[in-house]
Order: sequence, then structure tokens, then C-alpha cells
Amino acid sequence: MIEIERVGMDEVVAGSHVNHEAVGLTREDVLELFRLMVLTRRLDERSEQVQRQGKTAFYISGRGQEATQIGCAYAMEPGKDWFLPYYRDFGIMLAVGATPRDLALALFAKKDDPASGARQMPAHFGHRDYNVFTSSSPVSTQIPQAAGIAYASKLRGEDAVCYVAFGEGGSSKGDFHEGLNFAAIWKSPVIFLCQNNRYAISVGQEKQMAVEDVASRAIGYGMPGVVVDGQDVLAVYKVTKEAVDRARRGEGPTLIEAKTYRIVPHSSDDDDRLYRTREEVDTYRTSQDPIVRLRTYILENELATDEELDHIDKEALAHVDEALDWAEQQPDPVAEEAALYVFAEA
Amino acid sequence: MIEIERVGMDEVVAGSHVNHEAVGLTREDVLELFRLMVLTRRLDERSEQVQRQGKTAFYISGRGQEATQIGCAYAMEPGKDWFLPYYRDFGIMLAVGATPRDLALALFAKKDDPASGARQMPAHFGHRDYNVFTSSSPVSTQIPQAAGIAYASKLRGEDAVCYVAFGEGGSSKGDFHEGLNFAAIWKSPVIFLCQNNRYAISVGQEKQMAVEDVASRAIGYGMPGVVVDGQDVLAVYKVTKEAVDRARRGEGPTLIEAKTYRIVPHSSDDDDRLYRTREEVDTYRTSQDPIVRLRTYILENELATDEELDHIDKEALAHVDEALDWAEQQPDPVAEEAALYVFAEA
Amino acid sequence: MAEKTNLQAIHDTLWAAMKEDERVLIMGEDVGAKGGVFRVTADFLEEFGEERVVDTPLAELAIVGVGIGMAANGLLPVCEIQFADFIHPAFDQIVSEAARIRYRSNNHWSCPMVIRAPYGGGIHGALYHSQSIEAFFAHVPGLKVLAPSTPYDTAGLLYSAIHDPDPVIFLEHKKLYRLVKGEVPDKLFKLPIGKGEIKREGRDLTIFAYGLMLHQALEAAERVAADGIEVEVLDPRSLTPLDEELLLDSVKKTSKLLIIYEDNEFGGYGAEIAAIVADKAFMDLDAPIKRVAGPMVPAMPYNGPQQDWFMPSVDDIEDAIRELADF
Amino acid sequence: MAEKTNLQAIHDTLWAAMKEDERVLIMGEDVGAKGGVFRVTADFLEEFGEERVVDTPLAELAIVGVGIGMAANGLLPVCEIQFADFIHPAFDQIVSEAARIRYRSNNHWSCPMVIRAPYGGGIHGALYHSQSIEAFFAHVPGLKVLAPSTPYDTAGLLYSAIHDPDPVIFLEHKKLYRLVKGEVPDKLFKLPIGKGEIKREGRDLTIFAYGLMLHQALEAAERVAADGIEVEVLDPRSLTPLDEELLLDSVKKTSKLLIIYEDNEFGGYGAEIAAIVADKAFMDLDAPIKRVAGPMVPAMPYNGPQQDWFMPSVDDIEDAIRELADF
Ligand SMILES: Cc1ncc(C[n+]2csc(CCOP(=O)(O)OP(=O)(O)O)c2C)c(N)n1
Ligand SMILES: Cc1ncc(C[n+]2csc(CCOP(=O)(O)OP(=O)(O)O)c2C)c(N)n1
Ligand SMILES: [Mg+2]
Ligand SMILES: [Mg+2]
Repeated sequence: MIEIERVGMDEVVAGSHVNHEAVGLTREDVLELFRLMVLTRRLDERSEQVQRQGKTAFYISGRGQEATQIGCAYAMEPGKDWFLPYYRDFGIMLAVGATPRDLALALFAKKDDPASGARQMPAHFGHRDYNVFTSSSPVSTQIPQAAGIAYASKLRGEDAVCYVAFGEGGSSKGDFHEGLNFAAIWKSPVIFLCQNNRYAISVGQEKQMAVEDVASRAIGYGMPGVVVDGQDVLAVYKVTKEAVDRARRGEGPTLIEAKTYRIVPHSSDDDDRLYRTREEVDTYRTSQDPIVRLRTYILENELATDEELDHIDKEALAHVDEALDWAEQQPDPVAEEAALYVFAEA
Repeated sequence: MIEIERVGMDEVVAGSHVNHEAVGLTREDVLELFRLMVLTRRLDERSEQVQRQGKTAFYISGRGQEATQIGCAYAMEPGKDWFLPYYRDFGIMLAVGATPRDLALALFAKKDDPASGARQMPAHFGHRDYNVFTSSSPVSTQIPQAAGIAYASKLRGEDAVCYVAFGEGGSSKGDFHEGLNFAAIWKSPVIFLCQNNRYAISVGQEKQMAVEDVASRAIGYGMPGVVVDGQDVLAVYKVTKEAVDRARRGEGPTLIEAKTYRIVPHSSDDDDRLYRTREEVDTYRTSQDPIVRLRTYILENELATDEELDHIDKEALAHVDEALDWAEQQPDPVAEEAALYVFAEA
Repeated sequence: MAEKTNLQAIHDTLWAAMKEDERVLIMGEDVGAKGGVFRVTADFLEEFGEERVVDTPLAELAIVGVGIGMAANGLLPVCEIQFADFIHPAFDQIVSEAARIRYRSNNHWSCPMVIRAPYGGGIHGALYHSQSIEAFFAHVPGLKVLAPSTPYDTAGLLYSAIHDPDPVIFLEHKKLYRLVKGEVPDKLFKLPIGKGEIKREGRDLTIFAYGLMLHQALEAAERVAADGIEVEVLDPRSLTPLDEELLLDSVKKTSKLLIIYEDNEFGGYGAEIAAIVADKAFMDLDAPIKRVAGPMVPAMPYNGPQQDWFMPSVDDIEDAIRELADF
Repeated sequence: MAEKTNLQAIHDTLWAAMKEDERVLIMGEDVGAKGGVFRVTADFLEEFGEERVVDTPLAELAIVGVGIGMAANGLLPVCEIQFADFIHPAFDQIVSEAARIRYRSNNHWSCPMVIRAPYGGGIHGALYHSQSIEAFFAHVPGLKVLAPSTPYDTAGLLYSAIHDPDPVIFLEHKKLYRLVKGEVPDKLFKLPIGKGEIKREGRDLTIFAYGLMLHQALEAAERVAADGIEVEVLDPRSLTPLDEELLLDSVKKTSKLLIIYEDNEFGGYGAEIAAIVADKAFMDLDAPIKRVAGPMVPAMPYNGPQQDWFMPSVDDIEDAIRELADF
């Protein structure tokens, strides 16, 4: 029987379980990972603010899951590979090439939102330019679709890989089962990334499944399963890189489960005090925050100084502010254009 | 990590891997198992004949899977337990108490068919008297239903167990995934029996899944998984009994996979020469036939003589003949009564 | 009697029904500690425990499939689908299974369950938190589909649904959860399933409407009353079984019919209403049967201008009334 | 030209379309070695290999979901659902996903796929191998639903469907697979989607019918012609988009409409036809709009007497024609 692999799960550390050079990354790569994570975080925080100010109608967040997303995306090849993100994947979007402006257009429900022209809620990602397939609200429907995208790449003899994400809640749906099974049979090049943040809205993992690890399901499909510390960007990079290499070699899909935590309520419509304690949330807000972890690693390894990191952070914030201000001024969708594109226009 | 258990899978034997006394069965029990298996087989053979003679419209068969069905049913308590059979489960039906007459009424599409009044095709089992819930054609829909039945029993503090069957093909559906996951979380007393006969109509197991054992999926749900030689009635009895005992003790569900083989075409509408060789089928028709295996065991252990077994067989055949002749003479459904029971009648 | 919103009416009815009868059980996503995303089951967990207020996995197929099993084995499950838009993964369990348990078993088995589904738009819910789903289910023999639109009707029909011997799809318009208020008896009571109600009498034309559209129709009727146009507003409450007699009687009286629904027009529930009247009350009609309904785009957009473009408005209804009255 | 059955027309069109264009691919249960349970893809596996004639796991959700991905990434998948009755597990992937890929992405993505589904009864298929499913899908914006009923129409529309830029549900009546024969061009050809055809001209009344019911309607029309009743028979071929002009023109000519379908009557596809005509051709009508359709029981029974009770027959249609003609 195949055993599932566990990376970074044996002990709790302050920095990373993995050395960046050991996984083929340079100092510049590490700083780029940091930049992407901080950019994602700042965009997230400002998005929350504008929603609270009543400027946007809805806010949903990947806060706390940045290492999982950025580590994974960094192991893939934007432009060549395919992406089927889920609604918390702001980090994936920024890492594959979408700009803060692109994402801000969706937040403000503006005409030029590249995902949907603001037909959909924010965080329903999609971007033709970067092979990000359109996504929807019904949880997990993207999983079999990823298997199909990967099948087509392989049929044509291309070595593109397809990323698809979902929560541990999403792993309970039939779509997960049928999609993974299909991809395993046909050795389709898919990275199935389960971002296990312990909750599906209010439902804790213990009522979602009777197992500790979603990755253990890989055994029943006949694909490798990996559990990784999702707060550790280098560890996530490492396991994803291995999975991507396997997929490119024609060895089929991998199920990666990143153990992470949602440090904010489910969305702007949720009050998480109804179902979890502040103490529980606090660990992940402090020492287990993925950005704190990477900062610690960088400082420990003297890859940059505090000042250099602060500078990156400041630039990220400026970038985000510019994007939000700009997006807010962009034109709204035109009412009658809602009639377009039910079918291909003649 | 939980390992799956394997019973009778290490070597091929002519009789049984298990001694009947070691699993608490008497000589009488063994002969009763033999009688039920032979009765199932004779009913099956005669059903095929009447269909070929044009007396009935459709024939589907559990031939070759009798040990799996009878061994499993014998470990349960008809009258108290619940049953959600699938369409090959003629053996289950006879073992829980349905008579050959009951089943023959469905074959001939007669008014008094206890399953559906001949509204449904034959083999769409159901029998209120024996807690056999009504079944349908869409594969695997019964699986979450079984979880619900078991949940209700447990909620009321009863120790009834619920049997549910499906093929290895049926294990590919979302219903399987969602049903097993629910039952595992709530430790509902369900025996999930996968009758793996290697084919789903024409689709071989290798295109159905990338694993050897459906039972390996139990690991991903957090319930015990067992693989058993499905041609060995005593082995199936043994593993089912253990699972039933666990379930009654409140320890939750078990996934049992019985390795068996469908020695006939999928149904009277199928021609299996299109997709498998005669040689492949022949092993299972001869030495691996479950009735041959049990007969060998009985003779080896001198529990009965050839003559005694032939006598049981002859009686079974007479029983079946009587039932078919009788059923054929029963009244047809009344056309206008098709309007009844869409809802409860006032 | 007390003044309640639709939401309170549902909450209180469920609560009392669970208090009264141990067989009643709630299941769905987030119905426990969170009390449901709309807080319909707020505080239920503490009162009834996690085995009767079941937080399910994120798996609609299982919510319904497991519910069918519970119903077969003596419980009276009330399944919550978080948003009606997410009922589709359970489509097979509802249509192929729940709806046919009794029929396919020749009355030996049954499926007394309720599936609650918050539906409807106008709340910036976008493509997947705004849909109407009644047309899919009203077409299916073996299901009852209820769409009450006032607190009183909601309370009475929910209690009837829980004790109905067959499966009931219970539709709750999200925008109406807190929008309307009305008197509701303090004790559990049943309203007959299959009976509509004339919510406003009139003789110039009949409007058939339910959900948010019922309230918009009543508002439009008020507006035109100022000009002497008297509109009769029929609330079916139960989409199937339909109170056909009430419908035909009203059309007989007014000779004109305007059907309003939020769902996509083509093949929507209102099409059947038109078909029935065009057959059985044809000779009573003085004008074409008109519809005001959602346009034929997949669902309503998120952004304000396009959402408003999608939703039939009070103005749209008013215009349609005037045009039909003038015919 | 050659004389073919519907089955041969489908087989040959798929074959030629795959020969012509590498992007076309077949997937479904048993489509490989067995060549499909109806033998529509007999011998395809040998010719095109297992990667283009994909035997899928028993998983309809995946058949459609995977197909959507293939279509997004440059292929033209033709998904087979073994029996239309088993399409429901894929309902969410069809309705929430395939139908909306273009709309929800503001035209950036599309879903050029065909979902073939053998439907319809009269073949002792019982509750789960006999159903009509068009009403569910014809209601969904973003889907095209085709129901051709002759070999010629079937061949031309299937080829159009394969190259249509949007998702198409392609319905094949099982009883018609071998029942009718007709001339089909030897080369691939396209018929426009959205165009109906008058299959028989007449001036006394219009019948709207498709599938097996079309052929029964033609037979009934022959019978009454002996008595001087001239029935016009309209075959929509495409259920959505609907050829509304052809329908309204025909009703304008005959002033009477009879709608026939095998599916359950209430909320069935024909209800929309009645609703359109009761609005847009009301002034042309001389009689109530009538329907002959399946009764409101969940589906047709297996046993002969009750199956026959369910199915609208040529006699039923003849009676309805005579009654309407006399009106
Ligand atoms: C099919 C479906 N059912 C319910 C919902 C409502 N819903 C949205 S997100 C969510 C929880 C998802 O949890 P998980 O998959 O763990 O992802 P997370 O939000 O925790 O990242 C639910 C229930 C939905 N979007 N789709
Ligand atoms: C949802 C659904 N899809 C397709 C079918 C058609 N069908 C009936 S049986 C069958 C194969 C089932 O194979 P398996 O589950 O292995 O059971 P077996 O027949 O081999 O015992 C198929 C595809 C069906 N009944 N239901
Ligand atoms: Mg989660
Ligand atoms: Mg099988």
C-alpha cells in the first residue's frame, strides 16, 4: 500500500522546515515569495477595509493561507500551466500574473473585471490571459473540470500541468471523488491542492470527516498523497515541485493537503465568534502566521534585513492602494450588456 | 494509518479459507448456506430460461456472486436489520426471507410483486416485511440512504445494522463518497458491501479505478476496510460477522470488498463476447464457482455426502419450478392502477 | 398572535415542531453552532443537541440521500440546502429517489421529508446565490413544492409540510426573510397544502404571483387602483399541487391573466399556468395571457446595474397591468 | 444518399466527424469495446483508440465535468449519458457549469460540448430507462436542446452540434433508433440549429410534436385525412432555441393548436409552447390550446398494461385531433 508523505508535520517551527537552496531556490526567489505573500496580505487587508467603509458589497479572504498558495504557484509555470483556483486564491492569482488592479476591478464590481465583467461576486476568479479557467460558487465543481483540462493537454502531448484548489469542506463532495478517480485512471497531470483551513464556514473538520488527513484519500485513488505544513512556503514549494515534476513526466496527479488556518471569518457575512474561540485563532495570527514564518526564516538566514523587508512591504501596500483607488474610478457595467454572451454572439 | 484487512486473499484454495466451527457455525448452518446458494442459483438459471423462452422481458443475474451474498446475509439478523440490496442480490433476498414466489412475481411482472407491483423491472428489490428498502436503477443512490437508515436506528438507541450493496463500478459515483463519509463521521451502523465482480457492464476494473482494492478507500473515510475472497462463503460470513458486531457495539461502519466475478453477461441485453475472453470466464465457472467451493468444503469435512447435497439441490429446483409456474398464472397489474400512489392516498 | 417576520415564523415553527415530536430533526450545512447562514436555526443546537441538529459535511447529495434513509426509518427530517442554487448536486436523489419512493414501491415505502431552500434574488447574490428553482421541481410528480410568501402562510405550511406523508420542497424567498411582517398564531397550526389565496380582490384582471413578486404585484396593484384599475392578486402558495379551481374561477371573473415570476421566463413555472388557462378557461379570456418574468440569461449578475436589469420590478408589473387592462 | 436508421445516422456522423477533426472525442460508459449499450459507437475503439473513445468510470458527474475541462482546453467532447434517466447526477455540472461558462466569464471562456442522451419510452424500460428530460434543460439559458426525429435531421443536427461553440444536449429517442428509416447524404452536412420544419402541411389545425410523438402524430394525421381533416404537423427539431416564427405562422394559418409530448404534462416543455401561443397568437386562436402528454405519475411502469396506460397513443392523438377540429 502507498503511504502518504508528510512534510514539515513532525514539529512546530518558527521559520521553515526546508532550506531554500536545498530545493533549488535563490535568495531572490525567497524575496519574491515574500513580496508575493505580503502583496496578497495587503490587498486582502485593504479589501476588508473598503468593504467595511461600504464601498464594496462583499469581502472574502485567503488571509492566513498565503504560504500555501504562493508556495504552490511558485512551483508551476504561469503561461504554460493551467489554474483552477478557489475563492480564497488571491495569492495564486497574483503569483500567476494577475495584477492588483485586475483583482480590484472585481471587488468594486467594475465593467472591466477580467474574470466576469462583474457578473460574478469578487473572488470568482478567471483570467484568460493566464490560463485561469472561469470559476463559480458551487463548491468543488472545478475538480473534475481540472481533470478534463489536464487530459486534453496530455492527449496533445503537451507537458502542461493543471492546478486545482478546494477546501477540506469541498473534499466531501462527489465532485472530488469522481474528479480524482478519473485523473488517477488516466494519469492526467493535475495538482489537487486541498487547502485545509480546519473550517467550512462554521463546520469544523471533525464534522466534515472522520480522518485526520484529506490526503489519506489519495490511497484509495492510486495517486501519491502528501500532507504539508501549509504555513511554510518553502515546504509547500518543495512538495508541489515534486508533484509537478512527476506530472510533467507523465506519472499522473498528486493530492496535496496543506494544513493551514483561516484567521478571519468565512466572509464579510460571517461572525466566527459563534463557533470558535479567540484563543484558537490567536496562535495562527501570531507565531504561525505564514508571513511571520517566512520573515523569521529570512532573518535567521540573513537573506535580507528587517529594513529591506519593510521596504518590500511598503511598496506592496503602495501598489495595492494605487490599484484600489484606480479601480474605484473605473466605469460600472452597462445594464443592457447583461443580455450578452449567453451564447456566442454571431 | 489504518491498514485494510485481507481475508482469504493470499492463496487460491479449492474449498474454504475458514473453518465453520472457528467462526461459530454448526454443520446445520453450513448446509443451510449450501441450500440458500443452490436455491439462488437454480432460481437464476430458470429465470434465464423463461426469459429466453420469451415468457419474461428481461433477465439480470447474480450468478457467481452467491457466496458473497449469502455469506453476508447470514451474518445479519433478518427481521431486525435493514437491507438495501443492489440488482444482483437475489441471494440476499432469499436469505432474508423473501420466497422464490415473491421474486418470480417480479420476473413475470405480476400485480402482486411485493417489491413494486411490477412497476419496476425485475431485480429492483424491496420488501416491507423484511426491512428491504425499495431500490431503483440509478447506481449507488442507495448508499447515502443506508447511512440515513442506520443513523435513525442509532438515534433511537436500537442496535439494528444496515446492509447496503453495490458493484465496484458503483463505487465510482459521488453517492459512494458522500454516503461513506457521512456514515463514518456519525459512526452509523452500516455494512457497505462492494461486490467487486471485475466489470461494470463492459468496463473492466482497470478503467474504473487506478487501485487494486475498493476497500482501500476505507482509509480515507476513517472506517475499517476489508478485502475478502468473495467465492468463499465462510470467509465472507466471518468478516461480515465481525463488522456487524462492531456496528452493534456502536463502533460504526465497515467497508467490505468481496472479490467475485460475474460469470454471465451483464443482463439479457448484453453480449459479453465483445469485451472478454471465454478463457477468463471459465475459471470462475469451474473451480472458482462458489457453489463448487462450498461443496468441496462440505465433502472434505464430511459434513454431508454427495447424495445429500444433490437432494438439497433437487429440492431447491423443485421449489423454484413451483414458484415460477405459480407466478406465471398470477394476475397482471391493472392499467388504471398505475395512477395510484404518487402521493399517499387520502 | 404575534407580529413576526418570515424568518421568525420559520424559526419558531421548526422549534415548536421539534419540541412537540422527537422524530423531527434538522440537518444541513452550518445549522448547528452558527444557527444557519440566515440564522433560521439559531440556538437549536443548545436546545436539541447535535444529533437532532445535524451539521452535515459539505455534501448536498448526502443531505438529501441520508434524509431519505432517515425518513424511511421513522424520522421526519427537515433538510436545509444553504442556498437553493446548491440543490443541484442533490437533483438525482430528489427527482429519481425521494419523489418516487412511494410510487416505485407500490405504496410500501414512503418519504416524509422536507427540503428547505432559500431562493430568489435582489440581494446582490449574483449568479449562484439568487436563483429560482421551482420550475425544475414543480414538473416532477411525487414532489410537493411550496412557496409561501407571508409569515402566516409560511408558519402554517411549514408545519403541514413537516407532517405531510410525502416529500416537500419548501421554498423561502431570501429577500422576504426580513422584509415583510405579519401576525402569526402562537401555537403550531396547519394550512392545507394545495390551497391558494386571493391576496387582493379585483375584477379587471388577475395576477398570479408568489415570492417577492407577490409583494411587488400587490404594490403595483395599489398604484393602479388610484386610476380605477382593480387587480385581483392570486397567491398560489402551493405550486404543486396547484389550486386550479381558484385560478380558473379568478380568470372567469376577470377575463385577463398576468403571470409574474422571477425565474427565467422560457419553460418557467408560469408557463404551465398559462397552458392550463389557455386550455381550460380559453372561452373566458378577453386578452392574451401575459407574463412578466426573468430574462433568458443564465442568472442575475452581481453588479447593481445588471442585477436590476434582471429583476422584474414594480414598474415592469405596473406597465404590464396597464397594458393588459387597456387591451 | 443512403437509406439509414437514426442509429446509423448517429454512428456514421460521429465516425466521420472524428475522422475529419482530431479534436472530436467520445466519452461515456461502455462506449469502447462494447460500442455503447445501443451500439452507437460500434468499432470506434479499434479505429480511434482508447484515448479518443474513452470508457469512463461509472460517474456521470465526471463525464460532464471532465468534458467541460476538455472543451475549455481545445477539444470537442461528445459525452454519452447511457440513458437520459441517468443524467441527473450531472445536473449541477450541466446547469451550474456548462451552461454558464461563457456568460459567467463575460465571453472569455466557452464550452463547446455535446451531451448525447437516449431518452423516451415504450420499450419496457420502466421507471428509469424511459424518461423524457427535455423540460429540465430547455428551461436553462445557455444550453441548446435538440430533439431530431428523422435520420436526416439527426445527422445534420448532430454535426452542427459538434461544431457549435456552446453546449448542446442532444436527445435521441430510443424507440426511434431503429424504427424509422430515411435518406441521409453520404457526406457530413450541417442543419441550422433553431429551425423547425413542417413535416406535413394542413390547414385545420397545427400539431406541435417531436420524438416518437412526431411519428405518432403523422400517423394520426393520416388517419383523419381520410375524413377530410387536414392537420399540419410541426417538428421543432430544436427545442431551444425555438423556431417561434414557424410556430406562430402555422397557428396563424390553422387557428388551432394541439401540443403532444411524452413527458409528464404539468410543467413539461409543451407548456411553454402553449404559453407563447396564448400570448403572441391569441387573436389567431379559434379554440383552446390542447395538450396530449404523459400523465402525472413519476414515470412509466415496467409491466405492459401500465406502460401502455402511460404512453400517449396514436388513438389518443386521433381523438384529440377530432375533438379540436370539431370545436
Ligand atoms: C455546493 C455548495 N454548497 C454550499 C456552498 C456554501 N459554501 C460556500 S463556502 C462553504 C464552505 C467551504 O469550506 P471549505 O471547502 O473548507 O473551504 P474554506 O472556505 O474553508 O476555504 C460553503 C458551505 C457552496 N458554495 N456550494
Ligand atoms: C447512474 C447510472 N449510470 C449508468 C447506469 C447503467 N448501468 C447499470 S448497471 C451498470 C454497471 C454497474 O457496474 P457495477 O457497479 O460494477 O455492478 P455490477 O453490474 O458489475 O454488479 C451500468 C453502467 C445506471 N444504472 N445508473
Ligand atoms: Mg475549510
Ligand atoms: Mg461490477
